[in-house]
Amino acid sequence: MTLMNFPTVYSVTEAEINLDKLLEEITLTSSGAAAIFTGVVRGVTKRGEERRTAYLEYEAYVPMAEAKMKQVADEIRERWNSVEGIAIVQRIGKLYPKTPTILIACTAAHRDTGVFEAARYGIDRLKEIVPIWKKEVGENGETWIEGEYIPASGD
Amino acid sequence: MTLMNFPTVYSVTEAEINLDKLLEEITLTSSGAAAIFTGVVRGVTKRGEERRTAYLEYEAYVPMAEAKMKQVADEIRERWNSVEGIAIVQRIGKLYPKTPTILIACTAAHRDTGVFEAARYGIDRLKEIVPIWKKEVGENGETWIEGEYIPASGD
Amino acid sequence: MNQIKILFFASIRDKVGTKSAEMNIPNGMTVSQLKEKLGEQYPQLKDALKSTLVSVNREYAFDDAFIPADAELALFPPVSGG
Amino acid sequence: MNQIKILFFASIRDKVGTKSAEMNIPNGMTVSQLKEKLGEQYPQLKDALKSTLVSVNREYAFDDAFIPADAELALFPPVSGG
Repeated sequence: MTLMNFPTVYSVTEAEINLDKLLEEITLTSSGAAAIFTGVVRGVTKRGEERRTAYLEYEAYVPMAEAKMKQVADEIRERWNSVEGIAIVQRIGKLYPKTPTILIACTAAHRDTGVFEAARYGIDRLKEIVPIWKKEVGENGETWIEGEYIPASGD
Repeated sequence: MTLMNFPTVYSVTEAEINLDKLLEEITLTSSGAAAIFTGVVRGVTKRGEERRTAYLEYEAYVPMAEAKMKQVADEIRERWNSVEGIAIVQRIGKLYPKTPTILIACTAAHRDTGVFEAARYGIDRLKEIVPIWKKEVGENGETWIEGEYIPASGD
Repeated sequence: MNQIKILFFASIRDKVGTKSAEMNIPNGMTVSQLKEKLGEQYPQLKDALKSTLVSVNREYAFDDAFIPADAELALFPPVSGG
Repeated sequence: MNQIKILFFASIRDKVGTKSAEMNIPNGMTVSQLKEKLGEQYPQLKDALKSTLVSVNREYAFDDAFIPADAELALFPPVSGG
């Protein structure tokens, strides 16, 4: 967790994600808009073969994960200089359906200068490069879910 | 405030906006993604001539405002059938800088089926057709802020 | 005659000086005819009326619309919530 | 010789059966040479190694990279957070 002139807050945590508190931490007096994305554990997945999930078990390589979160925030700032505050949180541990597991939030003065695009870019990048994995526990036992992205130089 | 098969929650309220609670209300067991937008009172506005705001005073034509929120939710569902839950809240009264004033949140199974676009569409439409006004109180006294959108047939 | 209720909001209310009014209008009156009548009754509204929005029974209403019996109207400036 | 620490995560850890290992490697060893060595030491890893990601000192590292002294390495499958 780091605070700069423009706040950048990031962490891997076992604690519940508190959206209101995170939004407050990245809201400046010049901020008028916040775009927030959260991922949630699905109990039922219909894409592909329909399946039910009892819970997900997340694990992280914490110090590298936090460094990669910082990198994603830096990439956002390079691309959208309108972005003021950035919050990135990944919750780990045993997480049940309907639980928020990941959050990315970006604030800006106005809503039309890239704040939605910044949050969207952020969640896509987090899912590519942050070393976190989840094991799905459901009707067919335990399965590690593996991503598809293969990092390249600069990731 | 209304609950359907797919939850649609909307209200004009003087109470603090609780993001975590609203997200919970629109998360189904099939939901895996939520895109949320919140507007915040700016204390300093730099677009145009720079100005400072002490507070904003919001008022609403409540029954019509809630009907128009419902209409925006219906328009979202017509355009993105991937959207599961929708929450729309406008806070009114005397609101100080850094306070969230409006929220729109949409949930969906996955993040790549329009949930960001749905939230973006929603906030744009809310600002066009929901009968709510704000008076800005700052260094130059009180000024009613007026929108630019002129509704047409069907709005 | 047709009795209607008119609500005023934001800068329009400030100009009129009241939150609402009850009025008797002829049957078959249109929104633009009502605006004209209100311009006479509240001369301070005249300049604002061109950009004033009108709702009838909580739906946006346009100049040619007829005002139904017992309608709830509202007059207000372009919206600025958010 | 160069002493390194290797961390294993997720399905790779399950296959190896341990969270971490310390190893002595020759100076100037590359990531691909290390993978080969690990494939010999943990035959159960062999099939997975092609798609295994490697980090050196918490940055992604690729086949031709040299492993520096006292490095902290990690081996893991493509990430799946979110």
